[in-house]
Amino acid sequence: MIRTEELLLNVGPQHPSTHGVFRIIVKLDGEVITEATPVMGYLHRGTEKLAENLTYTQIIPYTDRMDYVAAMTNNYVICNAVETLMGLEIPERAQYLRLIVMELQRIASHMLWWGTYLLDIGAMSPFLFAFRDREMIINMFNELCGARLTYNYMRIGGVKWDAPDGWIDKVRDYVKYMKEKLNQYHDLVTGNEIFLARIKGIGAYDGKTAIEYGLSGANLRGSGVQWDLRKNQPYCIYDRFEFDVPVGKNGDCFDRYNVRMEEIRQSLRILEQAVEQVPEGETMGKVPRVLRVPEGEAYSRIESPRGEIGCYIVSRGKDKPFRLKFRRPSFVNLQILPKLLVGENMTNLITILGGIDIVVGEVDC
Amino acid sequence: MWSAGFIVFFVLSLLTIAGALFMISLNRVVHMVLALSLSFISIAGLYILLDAEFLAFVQVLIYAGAISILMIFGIMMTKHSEEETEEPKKPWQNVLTAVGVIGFFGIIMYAIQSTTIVTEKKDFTQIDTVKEIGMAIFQKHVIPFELISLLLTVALIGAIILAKREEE
Amino acid sequence: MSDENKESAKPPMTDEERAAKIKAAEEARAARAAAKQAEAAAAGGDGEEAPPKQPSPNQPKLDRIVQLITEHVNADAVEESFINERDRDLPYVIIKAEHWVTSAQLLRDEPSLHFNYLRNLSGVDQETHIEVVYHLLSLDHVHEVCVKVKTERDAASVPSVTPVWPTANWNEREVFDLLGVDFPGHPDLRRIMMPDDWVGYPLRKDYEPLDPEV
Amino acid sequence: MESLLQETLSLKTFAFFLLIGVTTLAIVLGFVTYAIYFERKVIGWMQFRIGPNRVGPLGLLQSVADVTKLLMKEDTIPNEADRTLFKLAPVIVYVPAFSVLATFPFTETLYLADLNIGLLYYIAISGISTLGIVVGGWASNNKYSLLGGMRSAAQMISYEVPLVTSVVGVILLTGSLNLHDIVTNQGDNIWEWNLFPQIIGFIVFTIAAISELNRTPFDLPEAESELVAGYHVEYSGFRFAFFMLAEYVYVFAIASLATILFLGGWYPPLAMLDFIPGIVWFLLKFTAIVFFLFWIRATLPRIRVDQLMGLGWRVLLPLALFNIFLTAIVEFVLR
Repeated sequence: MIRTEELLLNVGPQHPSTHGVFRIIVKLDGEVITEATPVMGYLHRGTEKLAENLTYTQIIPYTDRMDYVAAMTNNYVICNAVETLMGLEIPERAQYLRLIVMELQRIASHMLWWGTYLLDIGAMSPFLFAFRDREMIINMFNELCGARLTYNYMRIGGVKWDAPDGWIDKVRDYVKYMKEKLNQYHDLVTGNEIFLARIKGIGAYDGKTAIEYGLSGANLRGSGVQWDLRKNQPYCIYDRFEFDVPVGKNGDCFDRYNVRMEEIRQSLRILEQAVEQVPEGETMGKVPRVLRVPEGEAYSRIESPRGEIGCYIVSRGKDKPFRLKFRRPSFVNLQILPKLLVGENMTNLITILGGIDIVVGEVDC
Repeated sequence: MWSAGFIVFFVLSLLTIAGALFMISLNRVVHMVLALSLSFISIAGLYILLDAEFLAFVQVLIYAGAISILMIFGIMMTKHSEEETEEPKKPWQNVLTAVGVIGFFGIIMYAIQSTTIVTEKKDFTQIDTVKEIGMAIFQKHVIPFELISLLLTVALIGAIILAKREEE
Repeated sequence: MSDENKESAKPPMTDEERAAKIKAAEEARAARAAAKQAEAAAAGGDGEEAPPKQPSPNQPKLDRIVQLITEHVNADAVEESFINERDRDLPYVIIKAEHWVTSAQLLRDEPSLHFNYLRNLSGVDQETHIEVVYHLLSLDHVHEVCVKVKTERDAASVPSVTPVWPTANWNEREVFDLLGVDFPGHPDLRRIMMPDDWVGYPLRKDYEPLDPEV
Repeated sequence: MESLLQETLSLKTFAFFLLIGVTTLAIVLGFVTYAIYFERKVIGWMQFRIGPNRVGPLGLLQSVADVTKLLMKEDTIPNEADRTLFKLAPVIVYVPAFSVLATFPFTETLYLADLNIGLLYYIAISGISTLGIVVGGWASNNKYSLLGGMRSAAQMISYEVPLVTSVVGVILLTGSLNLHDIVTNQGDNIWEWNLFPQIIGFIVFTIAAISELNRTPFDLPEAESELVAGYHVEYSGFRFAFFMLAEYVYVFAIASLATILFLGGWYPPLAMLDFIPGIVWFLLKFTAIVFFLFWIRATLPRIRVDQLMGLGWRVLLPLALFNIFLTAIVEFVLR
């Protein structure tokens, strides 16, 4: 009997579509995957260990480098954890600024995902369109805090810089601009036959599996589970705004795609409301010079663009955390990958991996 | 004497024979297939010299193109050891091979000798070979042609069924 | 390769290191003792004083969880339970390692609890012992609980909950990798972040870095 | 030209053949240089970028600089590669690419060889390039390039069939395989071209041709996001340049072929525009097709390999067969 040869293919760590130094060892029969083993740790920097020797304020820049395409939300999660533990009051203006930058960050992150996802699928132009729109957000952040990618903008007790004059208006203009662009992108991509054929029904799982695997963000909502921390366990000031939580039905890549695209629209909606309400005032709360966090522990969790990012702090009353653990959504979401890949085509590997939306800096932490 | 045609014929025959020889003597299967396709292409060249262009390019299309690629495809998809180990030679094998080769040579020689070759030169350039072939296949030999197509269809279906069973 | 390097790099530095190590160990011991006292005080204070002062809104929930576990699993499965007021009144339950898997199944399957979502799993080296901390969430009831399982530092071992919540898989591997906690029952317990031939568990408090300069 | 081929080979005729060959090569190289330049420019504009603009005025020398760089690069051959085949593969790919140009009639009088089975010649010779791609992919001893090579083989075998069957309609209308005859059988007006009577054939031909060219959305053999770069992962320097060159020569060839088969070759779209020389019309149509290829590349995502096979066998082939059937009936009734 003639048998076809099994091929052991090493996808990554240097591969254009693993979005960083991430590696999957796949066993191929022809072009069909029979087994997939993810290997990670190439970007492991030991942030959690480093944090034990850093003061709380010093940790914030390290969080920027975890999920480097959504650094603002990372900033927030560590600040929020410390603030919870200390019971700090945050000034209103700071709350609004935090919310605005987090929502802008969500749009930027989803735009980046959209562009690279289409690049993975083989369409070149959307990538550049997405980067143009993301660039505008980055420029706004640059004006706000002088950095384009690793912002280090939030501080425990507030935000470091107040918005410069006219910045809020820029956000308002951007919301208007982006709303129109979003429709254009739907026209360009969402209805494309090849695109639909590539992602419909690919990498599908049901809501129960998603919960079992602890998925979060669009990966969870795409399979029909209505769960968004901004709605279900509100933090910051999200309970003051009106927005919907988009959910999918089949849990395939197309639903995840739709959820993310719709989330951009909802973020725009939140921003639209927020820019009208921003109060004047302080941007920093009353915080002691040397931050000594009282003994105890706290787990803070927020909805990052990729899902639930959490920060678990164990404090022993020093100015440095005794133990700091980050719950990284990319890391947890990625776990379902080997299960989804078996029996899939080699090409679908890229589609599914891209659909999960990982950032390797966050997977490895 | 030294017309372009003569030189080309000389080169092509050399290539045809060389391809065939390499096909036998090379070690790796992929090399063999390439040598074989060299032979195929050279034969196509010889057809052109004989003014049978249609035949020549069908030869290239089917043998050099499709068949060779199918062979390579099959080789790559299936498992085979990288270095083909030489089997222990059996003493009588050489004798048998020699008998076979000599026998084959004799038959071919006899066939060539006994064929009356038309020596008068026909000018094929004036004849539309494509048309001639078309006429021959679809009018003169239409029934054998249809039978062959039926046979091929059966073979095709058989192959698919075999592949399907393999999968299960 | 890195193994050999480590071996060869260690000996020359022993003298200085030993002194530093002893000093560090002494300090750590002192700190540990202090911490223990503080912990005891805190636990005692919370357990006894807090409820009469101002019963937390989550207290009934905690009581119910503890009651269910003691009834269905084992009378002494729950080591300790309290409300963490600093963290939005999160109920904390400390469960003994040998009863942990059955308790986990109960927590997940009991309809009134239905903690179907393991949102976070982390390990903490408390210097006297190691804790594995599970933050559980019920997506239907929107309530949370934090479960801790303690284990001693040498031969740390906590039964795996991967069969209960598949999401624990990589998280447990991470804890194994960085803190050296064994998870019996885990389908594929390998290092996940560090190289396979790495020696030591980086997140332990007494871990000595390969090169202290870095 | 015709008479020259019949003559005995003297030094003079040999030199003449050589000159023609070199001239054609130079023209083709010029085309490739500026096709790459325009591809980058056009796609750049479509993506709100500027495109190459540094080397030379308006970046016109960008491709020249790129080629110079490729030629000066170190020639790397992987240690475990099959060295002979690794070196041979670019040649196997390039030589057929260049030879297919021989039979194209660019105008009434401008052509290299008037072969009476010109169309078959193109199809047959172009198939050999695939052999080079597969061999190159195999010889690199790299799993990605092997996958790319195998995909390429499967794709070529599957799409050669609809490509050939799609032009049978044209052959039926003309009654000849000669490319010159195919053009002269069309007329001076746009409705006399094969485009409208053979619209199904044209659509199938275009899709199959893009696939044969391995261009987006059928660029699976070199899909950069999954197979990194497919069959030429391990190639660098001038060997890589050969693959690149062959790719663009085929663009040239397919665009010419489509112009000849369906768009009336050198004929103007309206008879009254006759005063403009044929070569201009040919170039215009040719450019339009090349532009179309660039446009497609900037717009569409890549198709998946099983969908590619499905499209080829289940959609294009039946359509092409239907086209033959339809053409035959119409021809029969009209006669």
